[in-house]
Amino acid sequence: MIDVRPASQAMVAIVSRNEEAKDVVTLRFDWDVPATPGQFVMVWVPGVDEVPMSLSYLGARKGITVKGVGEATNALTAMQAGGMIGVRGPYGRGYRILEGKVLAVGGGTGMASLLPAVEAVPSAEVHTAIGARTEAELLFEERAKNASATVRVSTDDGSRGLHGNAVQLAKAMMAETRYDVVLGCGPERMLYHLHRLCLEQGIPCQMSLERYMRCGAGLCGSCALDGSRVCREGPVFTGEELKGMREFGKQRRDECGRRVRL
Amino acid sequence: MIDVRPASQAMVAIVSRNEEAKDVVTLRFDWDVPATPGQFVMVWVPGVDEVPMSLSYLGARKGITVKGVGEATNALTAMQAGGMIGVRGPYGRGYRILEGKVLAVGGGTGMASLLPAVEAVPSAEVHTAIGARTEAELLFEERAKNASATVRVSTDDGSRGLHGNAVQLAKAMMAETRYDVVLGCGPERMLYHLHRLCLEQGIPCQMSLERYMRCGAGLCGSCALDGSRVCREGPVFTGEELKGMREFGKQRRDECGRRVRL
Amino acid sequence: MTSLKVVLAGVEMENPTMLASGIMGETGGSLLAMAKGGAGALVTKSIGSVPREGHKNPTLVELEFGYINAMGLPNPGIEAFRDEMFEAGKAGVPIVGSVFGASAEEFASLARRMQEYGAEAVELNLSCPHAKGYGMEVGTDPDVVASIIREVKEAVVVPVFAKLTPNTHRLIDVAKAAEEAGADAIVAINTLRAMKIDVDARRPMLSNRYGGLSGPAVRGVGVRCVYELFEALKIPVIGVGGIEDWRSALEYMMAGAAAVQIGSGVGRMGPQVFGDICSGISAYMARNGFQDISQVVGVAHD
Amino acid sequence: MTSLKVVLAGVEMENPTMLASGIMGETGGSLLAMAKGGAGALVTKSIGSVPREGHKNPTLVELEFGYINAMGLPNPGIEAFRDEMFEAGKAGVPIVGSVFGASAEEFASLARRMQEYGAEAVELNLSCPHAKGYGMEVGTDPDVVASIIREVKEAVVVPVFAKLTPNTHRLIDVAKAAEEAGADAIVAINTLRAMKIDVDARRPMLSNRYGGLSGPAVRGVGVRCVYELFEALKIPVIGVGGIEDWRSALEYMMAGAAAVQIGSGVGRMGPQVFGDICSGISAYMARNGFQDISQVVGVAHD
Ligand SMILES: Cc1cc2nc3c(=O)[nH]c(=O)nc-3n(C[C@H](O)[C@H](O)[C@H](O)COP(=O)(O)OP(=O)(O)OC[C@H]3O[C@@H](n4cnc5c(N)ncnc54)[C@H](O)[C@@H]3O)c2cc1C
Ligand SMILES: Cc1cc2nc3c(=O)[nH]c(=O)nc-3n(C[C@H](O)[C@H](O)[C@H](O)COP(=O)(O)OP(=O)(O)OC[C@H]3O[C@@H](n4cnc5c(N)ncnc54)[C@H](O)[C@@H]3O)c2cc1C
Ligand SMILES: Cc1cc2nc3c(=O)[nH]c(=O)nc-3n(C[C@H](O)[C@H](O)[C@H](O)COP(=O)(O)O)c2cc1C
Ligand SMILES: Cc1cc2nc3c(=O)[nH]c(=O)nc-3n(C[C@H](O)[C@H](O)[C@H](O)COP(=O)(O)O)c2cc1C
Ligand code: FES
Ligand code: FES
Repeated sequence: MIDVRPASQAMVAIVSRNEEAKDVVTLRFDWDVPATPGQFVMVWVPGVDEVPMSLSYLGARKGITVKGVGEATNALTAMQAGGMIGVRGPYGRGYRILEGKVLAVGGGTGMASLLPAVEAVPSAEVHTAIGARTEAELLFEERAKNASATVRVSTDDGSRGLHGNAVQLAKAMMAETRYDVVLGCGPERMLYHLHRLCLEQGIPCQMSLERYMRCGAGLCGSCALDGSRVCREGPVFTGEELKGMREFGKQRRDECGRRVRL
Repeated sequence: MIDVRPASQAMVAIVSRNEEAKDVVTLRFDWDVPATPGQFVMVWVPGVDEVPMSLSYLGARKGITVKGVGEATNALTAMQAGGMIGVRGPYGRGYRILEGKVLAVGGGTGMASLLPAVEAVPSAEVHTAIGARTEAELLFEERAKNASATVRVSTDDGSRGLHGNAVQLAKAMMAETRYDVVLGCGPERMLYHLHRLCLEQGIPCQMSLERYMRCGAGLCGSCALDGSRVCREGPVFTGEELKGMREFGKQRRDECGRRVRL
Repeated sequence: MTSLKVVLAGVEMENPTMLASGIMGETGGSLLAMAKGGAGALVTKSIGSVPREGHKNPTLVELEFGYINAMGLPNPGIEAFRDEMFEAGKAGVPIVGSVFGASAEEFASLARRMQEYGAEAVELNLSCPHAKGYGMEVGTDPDVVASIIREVKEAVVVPVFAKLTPNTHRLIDVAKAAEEAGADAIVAINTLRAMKIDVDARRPMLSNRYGGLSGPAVRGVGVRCVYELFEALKIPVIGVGGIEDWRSALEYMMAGAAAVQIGSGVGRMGPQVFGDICSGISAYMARNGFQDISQVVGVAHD
Repeated sequence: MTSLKVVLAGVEMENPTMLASGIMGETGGSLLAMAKGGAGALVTKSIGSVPREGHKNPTLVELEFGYINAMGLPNPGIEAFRDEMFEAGKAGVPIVGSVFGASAEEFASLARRMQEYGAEAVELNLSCPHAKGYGMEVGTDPDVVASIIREVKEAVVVPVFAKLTPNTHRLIDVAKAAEEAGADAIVAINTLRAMKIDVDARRPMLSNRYGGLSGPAVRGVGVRCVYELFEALKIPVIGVGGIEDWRSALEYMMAGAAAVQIGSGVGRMGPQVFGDICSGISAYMARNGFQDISQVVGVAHD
């Protein structure tokens, strides 16, 4: 039996472009293939590069939410409606089935991966914590409010909400409510601390990670995290899985496969 | 859209062997792929040859009924339970959906292809005419009786039933009963005359034909009958289709593709 | 309105889809049926000097993504083929006579007969991977190929297409030699040499053991060959290998194919595959503002 | 009881399934994971003298029946690879160090390092179809291949495997030259040179344009190569190309492969593909009265 069905691949036209925050743009496109919260696609900008992007919208009209940080992402954020991109996927294992009270913790564009999961849970059951550097960089606050019982915010500079980071915010919320599961997506240092917090408090968690991806399809090994393929066994890992990983929070690989400290 | 799904291919073990008549043997084997009455398979005797054979039994335990006439068919009729053969298919277009009163006319091993069609029709609705050279060569009389309201027999030498051929028998039966459709399988000269009889009487008919087959899969063209592939558009053709064919009843092709008079 | 008309080395075709050699090309009747399916031109089965039975069955293995065949070039011989050509001629679409031989002289005399029979072009099968002494051994040597082409060019006035094998690292050398010797177009690719073993029978399934892989499995190899040939040659390239829908046809044309041939696709999709491809291409052209099919040829090169 | 144990040119393996080079073979952790999946031996990613980023993305096209890739031999370089080998060594299964180079000397010095790192054999990648200056150009010339093998054989005591390209009609000549030069086994096949064009983007999808076709699409070609090699050589042949279940593994072994490698199958079926293949082979052997896996090697030859 084939493990996963071969991915779909298509050129799609951007049907809408929305500026979510400074340098962050959501692009929507019609691509009717099944996908689950937490899965990602490889996005091809012909002539430029192909990069992994979480799906920030599922359903027939899908979406990605891109932060411009380099050549490919800047090309994407500059894209207008009518422009064409290539997508292949969806790839990876997303968030596992969720039951009970959920705390979703997102930092930066990590919110892109997290929101479809938040929206898949009855809103009365989910609380959302959004971290950003400043108020101007806050992502998807409105969308989170529509899908969660509570949304709280932290900023590094204190310009909105809690003055601090998303893990401190999560800790505060966990002191008030007993959650059955914590979901996290954002910078790996944040996830590393969030993971430790959850272990300490004995709360199951799931974290979505990033590694350098070439094939996206579980073949090349460039996304290796210990013995796992982030593109296939991940990008979402459970707290249990992460417990055994020596590289988590500490080390990634560069394009040549060399170890790089995080 | 792919026109037909790729055929199945397997080595299967003979689970039973039954001598039906002189030099005619039915081999059964378990091969659970869908097939319709009138379809055929390519049967491989490793080291010997691969030849087309109608399916004489459908369902999960399929069967072929082989008359030994040469190297491959003699190897098949000599085969015992436990022996292995290769099968690929099923191929071709079988009998079209049948409604109303049916007359099934079989000559020789033509009965092999015909019986699954007879069995697919309510027995009250179907009459069967079986032609053979002599009584000893009569095929499937019992099985036909179980599935038809009436079974009648002709032999060339008069040793059983009508003294004459299957077409004469069919003509006699058509004089007694008004049929909605006539099915035929057997030597092409017989089918040619049966076809003419049906045209004269204005009764729709369907005939199963044979041509030299290599690929069986609609590719090579060795089974060409006018512009049709007997292995794909046939082996069962409607009377209407046959009306336009100049080669029907007159000419076939040899292994080199040369025209040969029938 | 979009136009699918193609003039291929002087041969005028209503559309760029051609029947590939060896598929439904042995009889006049079957060639007519392919014309009815919408083919813009028809290549005959490869014909030799004398009748030939080909290999014993099994001659075909079906895969989910293609076929492996070892027909062994069965054909009625050039003499008997006259009648088939006569009948096929009624289709009103150009017929390309495919021939195979063991020497330059044999190729030339067969080509001359095909021209007599009304072929609007001849295709030289320099590439069959499973008939001993014919084909691949020939098709990997640039000098041998050049001498065959020269001999054929002297024998006929109709355009000469050279059909090459992909089973070599010297494809470009061979194609260039063919071009220099006067070939009017290159046809690529023939099948890839392959084998299928049945693990229950514990032996190769084809009676000839070796066969040729065709269908979607080889598409990537064919597109690559056409792309390379387009960059290396001035004469037109005809693409073949795994084409079965408008997308795969356009893939070849964008790689540089001036026309495409369809073989396995006839088995997998049926004879209407030609017409279906043409409607798909027309729709694509209309959507994307192309007026003439020649505009798409080679656009994947920068 | 059936035994799957294999001694391959002196390398002792618990079973005949090996991880193919370039798949999950760049880090110690991923090599360990493949051992956990049941592989009898592990071939590393092909490693060069210096760190290399490989080609820019896109580097992979997924097809229904395989992949076309142009990774461009990304690797951390032989120096940094020491740590990965050290970690992979904990698996307790033999590690085969794959290397690529631009000269016989480079191959030899890389092989020596791999031996130092504990590789139980080295595999020379003489066949990558999409990295300029490395691989295929080399792998089609018997003399060049022979000189590389000789140089490497002088540098190391562990067995030397030569991995060859199928993109040539000279495979057998090249393999014989390798055998004569002292190669201990031949690995066949590497990928087939191929291309995928996206008709909407109107350009090749891979950044390198050309790539290598792998997976079920190439199985028939690989089986054919192994079958031919088995007849031509005395040294063992290792089969690779489109293996992803016990049937396809046995197909290669019956064609003559003493062991098999699995690449694309890891992507399509997951890392447990090795164990699954082994259970399937054991069951087949039990059903068919084979005691020892060596009994099936080459049985498809008569
Ligand atoms: C599973 C996954 C989901 C992601 N989801 C999102 C998302 O929803 N929104 C978003 O804005 N970003 C997301 N990213 C990150 C995004 O892929 C990188 O920002 C992007 O690749 C940068 O490319 P660039 O050419 O713009 O920048 P570059 O200048 O090329 O690179 C900047 C940095 O991005 C990373 N990067 C570059 N190429 C890759 C690659 N092929 N794979 C992984 N990382 C790479 C490297 O750390 C690099 O240092 C995700 C990454 C992964 C692995
Ligand atoms: C669609 C179809 C269904 C058939 N069903 C049956 C059946 O149910 N029972 C049965 O006994 N026979 C059936 N036949 C006929 C059977 O295929 C031939 O009798 C058999 O191929 C003879 O092979 P041989 O090696 O025994 O004889 P040979 O000595 O090789 O040939 C004897 C004659 O059989 C015919 N023949 C040989 N090879 C082929 C071939 N590949 N394709 C078609 N005809 C061939 C030729 O006319 C030849 O002259 C069917 C044929 C077709 C086309
Ligand atoms: C059954 C079969 C018979 C073939 N016979 C011939 C032939 O006689 N001459 C020839 O040049 N090519 C022959 N070919 C090769 C095809 O013309 C074509 O080059 C190849 O199959 C790849 O195209 P496809 O994938 O569309 O089939 C044959 C192919 C098949 C499948
Ligand atoms: C993503 C990928 C990367 C590869 N990298 C290498 C490599 O570095 N060295 C090598 O010798 N072969 C490499 N190969 C070729 C494989 O080892 C193997 O020969 C080929 O893919 C056929 O086997 P498969 O069908 O099992 O994948 C690579 C193949 C793929 C798909
Ligand atoms: S990117 Fe994950 S294995 Fe290639
Ligand atoms: S037998 Fe080949 S087309 Fe019918």
